[in-house]
Amino acid sequence: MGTLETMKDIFDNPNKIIEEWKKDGRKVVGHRCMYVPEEIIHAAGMLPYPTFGTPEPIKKADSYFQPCACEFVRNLFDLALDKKFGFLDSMVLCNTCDAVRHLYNMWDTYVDSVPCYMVNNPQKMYDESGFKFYRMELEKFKKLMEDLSGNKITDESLKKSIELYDETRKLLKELNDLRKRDIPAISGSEFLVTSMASMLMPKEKANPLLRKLIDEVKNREIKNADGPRILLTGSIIDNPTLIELVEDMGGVVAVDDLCTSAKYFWYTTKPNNDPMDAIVRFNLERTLCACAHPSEDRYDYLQELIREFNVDGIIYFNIKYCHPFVYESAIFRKKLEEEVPTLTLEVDHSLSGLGQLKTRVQAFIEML
Amino acid sequence: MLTAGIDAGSLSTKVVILNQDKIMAYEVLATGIDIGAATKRAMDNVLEKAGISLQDVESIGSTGVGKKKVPYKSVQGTEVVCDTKGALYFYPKSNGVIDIGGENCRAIKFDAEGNIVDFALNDKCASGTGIFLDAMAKALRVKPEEMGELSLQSTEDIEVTSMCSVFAESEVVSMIHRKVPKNNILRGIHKSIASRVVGLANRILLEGNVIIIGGIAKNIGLVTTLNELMNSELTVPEKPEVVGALGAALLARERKE
Amino acid sequence: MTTKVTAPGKKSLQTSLEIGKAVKAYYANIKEAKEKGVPVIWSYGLIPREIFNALDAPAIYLEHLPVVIGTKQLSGHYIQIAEEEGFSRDVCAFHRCFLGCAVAKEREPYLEKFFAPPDIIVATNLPCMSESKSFLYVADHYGIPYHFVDAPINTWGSDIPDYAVEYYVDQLQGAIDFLVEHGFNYNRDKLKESVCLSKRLVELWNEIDGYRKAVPSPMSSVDGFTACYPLVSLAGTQLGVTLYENLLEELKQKVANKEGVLDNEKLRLMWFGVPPVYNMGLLNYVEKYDAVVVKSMVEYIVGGAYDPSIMDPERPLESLAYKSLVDIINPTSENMVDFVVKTVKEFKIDGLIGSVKRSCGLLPGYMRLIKDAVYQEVGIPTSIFDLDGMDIREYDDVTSKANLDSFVESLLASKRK
Amino acid sequence: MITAGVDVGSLTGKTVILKDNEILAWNIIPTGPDSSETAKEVFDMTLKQAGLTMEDIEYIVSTGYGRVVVPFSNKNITEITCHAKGANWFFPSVRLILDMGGQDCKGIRCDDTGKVTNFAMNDKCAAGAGRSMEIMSGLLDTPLAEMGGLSLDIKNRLAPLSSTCVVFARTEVLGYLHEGTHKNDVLAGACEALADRVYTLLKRVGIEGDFVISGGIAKNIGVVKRIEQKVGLKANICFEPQIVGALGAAVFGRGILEKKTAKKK
Repeated sequence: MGTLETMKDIFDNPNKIIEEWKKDGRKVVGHRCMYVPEEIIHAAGMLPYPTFGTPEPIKKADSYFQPCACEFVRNLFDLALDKKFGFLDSMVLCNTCDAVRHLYNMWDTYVDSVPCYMVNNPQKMYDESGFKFYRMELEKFKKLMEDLSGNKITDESLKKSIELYDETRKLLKELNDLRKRDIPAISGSEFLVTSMASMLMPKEKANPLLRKLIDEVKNREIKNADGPRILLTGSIIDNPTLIELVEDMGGVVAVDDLCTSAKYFWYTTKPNNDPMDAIVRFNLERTLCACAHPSEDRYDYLQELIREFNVDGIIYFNIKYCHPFVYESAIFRKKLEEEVPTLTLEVDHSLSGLGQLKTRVQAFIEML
Repeated sequence: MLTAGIDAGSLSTKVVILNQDKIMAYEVLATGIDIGAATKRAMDNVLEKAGISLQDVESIGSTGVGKKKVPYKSVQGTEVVCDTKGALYFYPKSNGVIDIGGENCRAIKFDAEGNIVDFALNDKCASGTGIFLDAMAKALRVKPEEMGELSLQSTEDIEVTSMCSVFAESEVVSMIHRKVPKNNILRGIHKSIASRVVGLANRILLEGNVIIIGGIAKNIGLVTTLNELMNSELTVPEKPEVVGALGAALLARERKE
Repeated sequence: MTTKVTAPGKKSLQTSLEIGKAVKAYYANIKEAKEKGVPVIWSYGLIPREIFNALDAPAIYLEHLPVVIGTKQLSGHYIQIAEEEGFSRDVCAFHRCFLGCAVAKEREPYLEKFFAPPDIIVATNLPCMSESKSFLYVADHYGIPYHFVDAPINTWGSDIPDYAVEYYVDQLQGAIDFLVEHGFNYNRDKLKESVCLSKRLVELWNEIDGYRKAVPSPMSSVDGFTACYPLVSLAGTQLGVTLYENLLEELKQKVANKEGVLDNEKLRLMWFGVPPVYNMGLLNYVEKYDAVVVKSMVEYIVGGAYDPSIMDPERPLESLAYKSLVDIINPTSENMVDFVVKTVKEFKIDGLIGSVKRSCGLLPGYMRLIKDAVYQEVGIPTSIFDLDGMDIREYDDVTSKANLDSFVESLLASKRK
Repeated sequence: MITAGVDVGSLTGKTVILKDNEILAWNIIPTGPDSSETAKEVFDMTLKQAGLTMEDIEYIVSTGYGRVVVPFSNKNITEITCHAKGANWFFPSVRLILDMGGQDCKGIRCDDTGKVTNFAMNDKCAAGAGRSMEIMSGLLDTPLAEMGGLSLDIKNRLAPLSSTCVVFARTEVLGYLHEGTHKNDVLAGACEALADRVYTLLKRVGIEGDFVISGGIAKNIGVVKRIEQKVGLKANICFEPQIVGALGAAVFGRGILEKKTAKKK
């Protein structure tokens, strides 16, 4: 079975990873959003598990959240209520958007099977006082992970974890760079599945698989790559269906600035003999999250992606009621449209109403 | 002691004549544009059916969105209070009632003595259950009454996920274009409405013995789907659409005594 | 867009008129300052007003200007302008209204009296993350400087760690330095005096609340919605204190001779969520059932829901920082739920009305938590329903009144038993 | 050179047959439950009308909601691109097009060749724009064709309807009717709400240059007048606005054929 198929298999049933990891009593810690440092969880000998959603309609969560909260967060809460995250020994959130902040309140009150903790992070980047504040929060978080796992986190084990995770980021970026060419080596949907599988897997297993995959696809060329090159951005997409939709309509998804792809591996940790300080600067010396400031940073970063992957059109997939990206797409629209046509679309996380979406995407691609 | 109960709904008007504790006669007809005229027609028909005249009726109760436009002097009560009285009349030991009407649906929870403890109305996005069903019947070229049975003969479970009935309509239209079998689409429609109703019931933690009333309660497909999704025991009274009007009659009698 | 059926709220207090005059005067001063060339600041969130007082900086607050627009039923028009700029209906109606008014080519004469274009924007992510973003668009539109104050959310409950207070103090100091760079001069004594006056203001506000707990309630929430204005714009000023002293006197009088909003008050209701600013008459609507909306949580959310003893004029910035962190509106603190339960008990509330503004990312998230807490601890029900308090285009009079009728009748029915 | 365009919308099926840049024949029929059946039916009708058989047609382009289900088409193109090309065929100076189908309403900008340069479609809440007129027609039992005229004859005061949500507008209409508001005033409110929704969309795309309205809504004088007033531009409407999409598809067919023959030379 080729590596791409292995990745797809892991993406489709992550429970295999969990069973294998928990076989000898090791713990799993769920986390949501980028300011929860996986390296600290890993250094304590536990598996950091990124909680992704499932494209199912909402069942119980609408009676707790009003239906005007972002559907991705409601879907996570639905899964938590159904005990689908029962295997987690702890769930860790952080301070990003209003919906995640409320998820902390709701989880704390209504989900008793898995305890919930929140890492408080500043939303202002490049700010010395912010580094100090975040450092204190991470020290507390480190202690909590030590108590949960019963293992001590030493500078050594933390440095090793940082190296391991940076290796995964480098490999993912290398794989992603293979899409810069006129005919990309890997399609958008294949890449998303690979990126998410690598995020789910223990990194010890992911890195060799990624090296093998890079060799396999190095001089591969995907079919029908003559369409316009598209940059996908917007709310979190944790299912390849939307990307496949763009590709079916003739678009080449050259790069995606999503929480489940480029945002995860675009930067690596700068060398620093104090590992905790390295983690603080890794998270706070860049603006990737749409909730954070200064947002001009995100604009320059998008320009960089447009140039490097010579993008012809940008599509914003905004989940309904996802405030950060609904604002960003409105604010950036005028500036972006001077160089690259931009299409902003409203999507449901449960992927309903694809008929409407197909017409809009196909018209956009016909226009480019 | 003869009392009458009028439920002037936005889509259908229902009138009931109550003799002591027995329903003598009832009438259900479309409201149309003029509520006053529809109520008068319904009252005349029901009086004729019961073989009595207006003077014999000692007190009249009215409820529904058009209760202020009823052309008779009547005791006015909200749908929530009248649905409760009507449901408890049939089933004194029930824990709550769900009213699925033409325009919107309501879930009401009451305690052991029958006091209203909590209630929830559907939010704006999920309104128009009845109109949505009629529109789908037209689009699928199926008689509204048969929709229920047909939805039970579905071969596959498909999802109509959107809450908003306009968007659910466009989802169904695209399914029709994709030649999805009619029964499966109907199954999807009924599951979509049922999950909205269950969402409402969950909002007030409604469980136990629940009475399903309202015009749409006669749809066997919907009630079966509700049974699947809700872990409580559902009962449908034999004339579900007049329970609200019955409640209004009981209210009028109570105020008279 | 002709207006829908709406009615202004019936105010019964003399001080409400005085506060109305103070509002007009406040905006007139800002327009005067603008003519004199003093830069006007647009700001929001719980950035402490005392800082702007210490810098003599004229400031317009997002949480108040849209209310002025809304009460004149103009919010639909300006929100549509924001939507034409590309802002979808999912984001906060307050921000869209504020933004539409900012980028509109011309405004109604009535509104011009309140409107002064911004020269500097000072935004924050307290209480909601998104409003720091809508201000970016306004700053870009006017080409003016934009400063962001990062307020940490309260994940610690009541014992706030020192490093969090220090961080927020740094942020507030950053805002002061930023404004000093832009031509304002900072006077630390004024800050101390302002903090002192704020402490007095909230002490008076708590005393006023004390009298509002009397049965029958001397003051309805329609007056309350006007009465909480000084907490918004006049915090830390002598005028604010004087207005509240008058309000306190008036209430003492009313309670002394048992003068209630209603003679035979049967039900005491509380409103959670934004009431319809364009139709405050809806709050008086329930009075036909002898029910009074005695308090609405919005009166606390805009400020003043903290123990005034934490305000220490000698350490002004630290007190202001601490106050913002323990504030009930800080998103992840369970203070909000506990505070609502305490208020319901003290005001002897019979029923809680929860209005959901679908475009709000913050308040609807509390609804279920409050509903369960209030029912378990006080045994009273909460009725939650759709009502956009700002966007008049979404207002449906029939359904809103049907909701209120059903809720009040069910309360009266169980009260009779 | 003979080409054809088949536009299968959610409400109506349309066909246009083009011979050397002249319209040879066209037809409109209501869409039945099976859209590929509808496509076949309307296509055969038009063939018979033009006295042609399937083989005479050298290239067929399908468009509209059911474009992928048309079995006999050589290529499918979205209605947005086809409406731009079709509008350009009727009015070469057009730069701004409004097309209101059953499910969506679209604001399209194009250049002088009819190529789309920018477009915006209604967001989810204002969906079913065209469909809302059908719902209003049912509620007020007024035929679609008469609604526009009646909406301009206001009796006392326009009854404002929500421009944000079709379901909500439906509840409001029932409320107004039961309060005895005159039918024309409610119709005026419905047309005003639709014009509001369209105006917001056109503003997002940018209002400049000659303006064309295509699709069924162009026949509703009440909506057209109100849009013209808000947009401040005269709306050019061709003799049959519902076939603009199908015509555009046929014109695309011609273009593809010309390119093919040019390549062969």
